[in-house]
Amino acid sequence: GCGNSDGKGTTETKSTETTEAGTGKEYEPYKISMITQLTGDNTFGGNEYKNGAELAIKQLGGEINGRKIEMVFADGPTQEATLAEFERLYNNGSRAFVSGYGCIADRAFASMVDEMEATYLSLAWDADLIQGESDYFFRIGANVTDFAKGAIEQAAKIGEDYLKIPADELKVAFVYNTRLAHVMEPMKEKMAELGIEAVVFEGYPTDTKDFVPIITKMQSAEYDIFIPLQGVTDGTPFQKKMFELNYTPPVTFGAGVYYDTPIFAELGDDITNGIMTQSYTTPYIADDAAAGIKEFREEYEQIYGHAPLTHALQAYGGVYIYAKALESLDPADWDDTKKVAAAVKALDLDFGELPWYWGVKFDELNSNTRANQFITNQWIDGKLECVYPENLKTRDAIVPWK
Amino acid sequence: MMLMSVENMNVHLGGLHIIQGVDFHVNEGELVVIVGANGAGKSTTVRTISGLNPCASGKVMFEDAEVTNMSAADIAGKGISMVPEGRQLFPELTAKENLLMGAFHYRKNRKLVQEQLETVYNMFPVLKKYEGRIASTFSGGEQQMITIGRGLMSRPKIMMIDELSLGLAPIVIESLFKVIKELNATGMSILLIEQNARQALKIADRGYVMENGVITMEGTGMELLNNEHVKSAYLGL
Amino acid sequence: MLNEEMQVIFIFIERKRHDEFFDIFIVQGDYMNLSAYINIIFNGICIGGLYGLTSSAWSFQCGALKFANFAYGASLMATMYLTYFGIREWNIPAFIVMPLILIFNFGLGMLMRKVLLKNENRGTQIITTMALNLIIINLVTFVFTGFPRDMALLEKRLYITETISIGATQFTAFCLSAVILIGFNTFLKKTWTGRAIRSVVQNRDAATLMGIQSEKILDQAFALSYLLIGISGMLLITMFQAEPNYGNYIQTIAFVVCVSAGLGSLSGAFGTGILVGVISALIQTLLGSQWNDIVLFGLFIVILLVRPNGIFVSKKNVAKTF
Amino acid sequence: MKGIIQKYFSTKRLILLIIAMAILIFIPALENRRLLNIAIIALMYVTLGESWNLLSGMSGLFSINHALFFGLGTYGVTFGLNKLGFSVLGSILLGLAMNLVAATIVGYIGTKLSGLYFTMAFIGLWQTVYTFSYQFFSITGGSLGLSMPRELLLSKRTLYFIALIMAIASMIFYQFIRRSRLGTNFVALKENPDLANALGSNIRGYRFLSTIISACMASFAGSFYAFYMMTNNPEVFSGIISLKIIMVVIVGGMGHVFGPLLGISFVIMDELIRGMMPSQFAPFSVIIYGFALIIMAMVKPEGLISIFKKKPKDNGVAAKQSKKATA
Amino acid sequence: MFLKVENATTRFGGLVANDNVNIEVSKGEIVGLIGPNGAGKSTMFKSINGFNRLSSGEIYFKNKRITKMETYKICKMGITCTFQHAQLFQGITLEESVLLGAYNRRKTKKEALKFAHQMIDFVGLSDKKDYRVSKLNMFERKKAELAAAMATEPELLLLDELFAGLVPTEVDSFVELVRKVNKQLGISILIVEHVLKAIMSLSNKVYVLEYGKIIAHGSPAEVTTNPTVIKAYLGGDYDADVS
Ligand SMILES: Nc1ncnc2c1ncn2[C@@H]1O[C@H](COP(=O)(O)OP(=O)(O)OP(=O)(O)O)[C@@H](O)[C@H]1O
Ligand SMILES: Nc1ncnc2c1ncn2[C@@H]1O[C@H](COP(=O)(O)OP(=O)(O)OP(=O)(O)O)[C@@H](O)[C@H]1O
Ligand SMILES: CC(C)C[C@H](N)C(=O)O
Ligand SMILES: [Mg+2]
Ligand SMILES: [Mg+2]
Repeated sequence: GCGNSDGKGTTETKSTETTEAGTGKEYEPYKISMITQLTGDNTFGGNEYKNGAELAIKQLGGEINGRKIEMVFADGPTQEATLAEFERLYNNGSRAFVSGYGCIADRAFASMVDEMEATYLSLAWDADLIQGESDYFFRIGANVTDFAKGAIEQAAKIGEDYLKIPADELKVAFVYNTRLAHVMEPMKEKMAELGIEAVVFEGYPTDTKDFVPIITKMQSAEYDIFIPLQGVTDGTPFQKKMFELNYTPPVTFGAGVYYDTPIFAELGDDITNGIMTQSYTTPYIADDAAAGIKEFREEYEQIYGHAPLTHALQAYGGVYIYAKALESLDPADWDDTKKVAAAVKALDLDFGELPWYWGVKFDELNSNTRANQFITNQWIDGKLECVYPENLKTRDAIVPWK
Repeated sequence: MMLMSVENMNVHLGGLHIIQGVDFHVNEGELVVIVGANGAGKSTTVRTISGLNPCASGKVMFEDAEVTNMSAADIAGKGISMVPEGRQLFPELTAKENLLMGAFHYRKNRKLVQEQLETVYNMFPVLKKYEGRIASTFSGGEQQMITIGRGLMSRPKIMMIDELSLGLAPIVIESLFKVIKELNATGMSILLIEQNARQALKIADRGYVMENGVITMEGTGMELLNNEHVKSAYLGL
Repeated sequence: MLNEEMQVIFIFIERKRHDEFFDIFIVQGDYMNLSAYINIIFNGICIGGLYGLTSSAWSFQCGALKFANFAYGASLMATMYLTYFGIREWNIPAFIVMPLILIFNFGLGMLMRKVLLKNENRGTQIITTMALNLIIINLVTFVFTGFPRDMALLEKRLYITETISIGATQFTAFCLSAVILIGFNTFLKKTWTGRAIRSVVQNRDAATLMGIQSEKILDQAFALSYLLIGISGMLLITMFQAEPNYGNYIQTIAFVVCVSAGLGSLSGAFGTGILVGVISALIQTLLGSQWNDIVLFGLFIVILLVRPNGIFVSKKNVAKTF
Repeated sequence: MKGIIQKYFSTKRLILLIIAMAILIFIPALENRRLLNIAIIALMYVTLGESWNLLSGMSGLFSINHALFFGLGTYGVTFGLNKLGFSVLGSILLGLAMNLVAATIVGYIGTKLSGLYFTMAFIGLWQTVYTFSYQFFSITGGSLGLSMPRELLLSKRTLYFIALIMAIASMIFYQFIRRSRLGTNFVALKENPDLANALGSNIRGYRFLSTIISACMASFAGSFYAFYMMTNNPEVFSGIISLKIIMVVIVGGMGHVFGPLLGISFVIMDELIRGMMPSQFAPFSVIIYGFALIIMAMVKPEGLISIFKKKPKDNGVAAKQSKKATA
Repeated sequence: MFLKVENATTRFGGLVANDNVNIEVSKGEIVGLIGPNGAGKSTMFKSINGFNRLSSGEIYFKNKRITKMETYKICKMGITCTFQHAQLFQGITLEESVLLGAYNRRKTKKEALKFAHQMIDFVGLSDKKDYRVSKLNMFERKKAELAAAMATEPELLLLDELFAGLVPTEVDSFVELVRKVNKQLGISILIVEHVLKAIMSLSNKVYVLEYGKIIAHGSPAEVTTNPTVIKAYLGGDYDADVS
């Protein structure tokens, strides 16, 4: 009872109209909560998540099976704040949560939600995220190890298919932002496994602003594929600097995170053309490959003024999974978290059934087994075209460019 | 002719009524001395006149105009110069820069600045010798010299010096008193606050005795020197 | 019980030693030729000049005005966003935007000084500027969204020989920072106004007794430092991407540069900036970029311990005050 | 016992303390997880605040990256439990040991430098450790950090009582230090190190000691945080935490035991405002917080503690005395 | 030998602040050190106290070499100084300031506090022991400083211009106090002063420094009649002040 005291005029977007007639009983709107970084270091990623989730609710028409659903957002600039907001929303009656950007407190929630009986759909991709069986905690997105190994496999494949170099003779230049060391580590393992040699292997701190030494090193070395693993704030200056120094690597194969973002596209065709990148789930795949992907892309751009990042799609996907689970339940049962969790657990959706292309099928530890299909894109004339896998493809890859 | 006068001045600091209705004046071309024990309020008085402390009530007149509670910079601009007590110099400026700051209000007149600098250097040759060194490295007495030199640089109509002889060698004090007398002879009015009451009163035209924030006695230098109370309380005879 | 745990540590270290602990130490870049090195050094010098530029205003504020402004980075970042939005999004011609931003900055500095920074108390200053830092960052986030912005101006490179080149914008920044820092140094040391500023900062009472309008001169000096922030910010956006937290990094760099130069030594800051640029370029080439921060900041600590008064400050001028 | 209390706390302060404690102990009774959660965080900041207060408020060594010690305490626990398989106690001690190493370096710097230079050297060390925590994935888990074993999840109530005990202990410890030989030396260090040195106080030693004690206090808070958060990443070193630590003390009143206790009102306020803001105006919660801080700094520059301080009692006496002395 | 300064030389860049200075102080003595401004008196004090490093020369105290020792260790050995510019700890009470000194020799708070109170009594400030130093006037501050220095239980006390800024009557009472310190507590004193009245009535022996060099030493009467000293330091008009 006491939890309502500060629920007024807050995060919840209160709807004053009564539920439409004809749907039978009147229910409280069902709340799905997301705590994401709306202030602080990663505001832009946080907003992307927020936009994606908002759009999902909008497209669902704000109701499922006749009961209203609404998104509740809260600001979680830090771990501590995220946890505090989680407790607040929980106190206000929220029992369904989706990760926010950066998934900063998901590991904490992984150990907490069972006791609290709140469903949590996590987009975190940490290898050791899940530490045991759980009824309420689900990893719906990809696993970083799969992603990283997949990327190296892709690189090797490009080497073999287009450059005609077998994997164990392939030489790469590997440059990464040390903040992404968790992606780099499995990649490094995979490279060792395939016998790929890293001629240049450079990690740099996120704050680095001067890339000339690294680029000069790359210029001086001989390699076949350049694999950058960068974030937005360092990728842009890096690419600009390469362009200024008049240097183009033979083949660039980025691994997610930055090279598939619209921000990168702003650099212009001269820079982006021909660059390939592996992404987890991305809005830029063939329109018919996943239901609703086209609508998502178009509506997003229309509402928010810029092309969606893959982050928006992830949050969007998370909400859709709730939607699917709720659809299979009677609205009266929604307030029973056990039932909602069971419904999530029981989901069995194939690839392509959801807008984000990935399917849903949880293993015994609640990890999504159908989130391991990655996509390779290539920038062609200012557009991100999907070149792999076959079924999602929008174009053939052009390697080497020109 | 009265150059500066203080009428019924009251000052409160930190909740204390420190100056309790002080009246005194300095005539044009006069050398006036204020003596008094520690904590009597002498420094507070001159700080208030020069605008560093707020004056709660009363009046400070200078050249027939009221300067009570004007900003310190404006008061300085009118030709009232104050040499504060206890080495209030600019610790990280060089000795020369410290002296030059005294000439700030007539900085445009380079020649005059240079001349005045030479005068001060003649008075304190040590300063010329070490002019490029930063002030905080100077010895205690040398710092006092810088402070006084800076005051002299400003060519004021009236100069108020707080604790002129603090930390100076006897020989320097002696020559300094001479200089003061000479300056006075050129027409500059001087208000001197001095612990070394004997020497100060000797050269003074008039003197005041201050006790607990009020003026308790007034007279010519000689009168005060020969006063029994002054003798026993301040001269230590 | 602890004994066992100690053993575990040793085993852990032992294991690490074999796989990855030590392979980081391989000297890198052994395949590079001379002109590559020259290029890197030139670049280091230019970047160093840039460090000088970014720290110029801070150097002035902290060194001369004795005021640790923790909203410094945020102010710089705000200028960058304003420039971007003025030119890119609102399509105002650059020659109008730039003076406007300078005026805005000047006014902001004046306002800050008049409203916020009256109090001399150190703790109060820290709180107010840190709070202002939060406010600016979040205002920018709210008004401009947190989306990183980039003018994407590609800089021209000036080719000295076929293989050796310098970035034109970088070079401009380099020259500008030289002019600003050395100019400011001369201004402070040689002119009456400069001396007045320094004297007010060192002893407010004594300065007013000299007839200096201390409040006014501090207002102006502070506003002037904000003008510098304006100039630096506008130049930075042509090279770097702006995001709300960009300022934090700049602030750290400014700390490092100014402190190892010796607080108050503005031309020293220029020299130190260059030194930082070159050293960091060399660390990146010889040890690898991941060692950059660790070695650079480690070195910074060592410099502080060995020459606490700054690299370019002679011992003679430093007094122990009693 | 009563004697000890009376020795260290005057009656009025004691009453204030008891009231504050009563409120804090009352919170769990509300059965409100959210308030409990806020209380835990606030109490943790009391401990951290006292730690910073000891270093900066008492000894005058100004650090603006106190999260360094806090973070090391956290990493000690997660690293010990997660990678080395230590026991809980062992890993807390590991955190302490890591902090001792860091404090030794910082303390050594402190013996040589003071003022702004100390602050800067601290920044240098902090930046090094911060970068390290991101970079050396195999040890620190990179930006993802390390998880705590799930079995160690404690209930909010337990956490709350631990935090409460820690906060009270740190306050008593602070006051104990302040009243002891150490405290006198620490304060002298801040007020006038040269004079202290001349009076036989080993200023280098005391600077060192102050850093170490402060680091240990922060280390415990850090270790606690690991159990509270159940996970740990380089964010524990972030500037936001350092900022909050400083704010808590300065807002409350620097160099005073009750400073941090009063200062957490701003932490609590921060949590409450954030909760109240509609999400599209999220940045405004921070902006309001910022303005509150500025207003507070301008109105009460000495900190909230100045509300409780009576006018210095020696003031009126001084006037009379000085009159008597000269009359 | 109690205190012995042998050929002490201190240079600041090109400036020689102390040039081969030799000073000796025996136990129980009060020795004066005078000289023009900038002669190097304070520098000498700082060297004895370990604040400055001597460029060359040696300093012995109770036959132990203390030349490169740290200040606090020198204090532990029994030398304490007061500074030229009276400055105690601003933020703490008089009692605690003196207490800090008392901790030099006394380990427990109880003992130290007791001794501190004794010292505060000794200088006659017991009714002001709870005051902050900033509330005291100049005379009281000087007394407080003396109390703090004495609380360290020194065998040798260095007083740098402790009498500056006092009215002659105050000087007299302070002289008595210092004499009491010397006689009752048996503390030897080395004193730098421009207030000649004080130094003449107190000291057994006076050294005169000029430009860093000792130009004369002897009993006060000898020194004040020495023409070199008169020329360099006292000036012609001097005699009036000693009475
Ligand atoms: N800012 C202040 N707040 C509170 N009390 C003050 C302040 N300034 C001075 N006082 C008190 O006012 C009294 C007078 O001080 P003042 O410095 O004017 O005396 P003085 O006659 O100049 O003495 P001295 O010979 O020591 O220079 C002293 O008791 C002093 O403690
Ligand atoms: N840190 C320093 N750097 C350079 N010169 C210095 C330094 N400290 C002192 N000096 C110079 O050394 C000389 C001796 O100074 P010292 O302070 O010992 O003089 P003093 O005899 O105490 O004089 P006073 O009676 O005026 O206090 C002076 O000329 C002074 O300027
Ligand atoms: C959480 C981060 C490590 C990765 C995140 N998905 C990003 O795009 O930056
Ligand atoms: Mg006075
Ligand atoms: Mg001296």
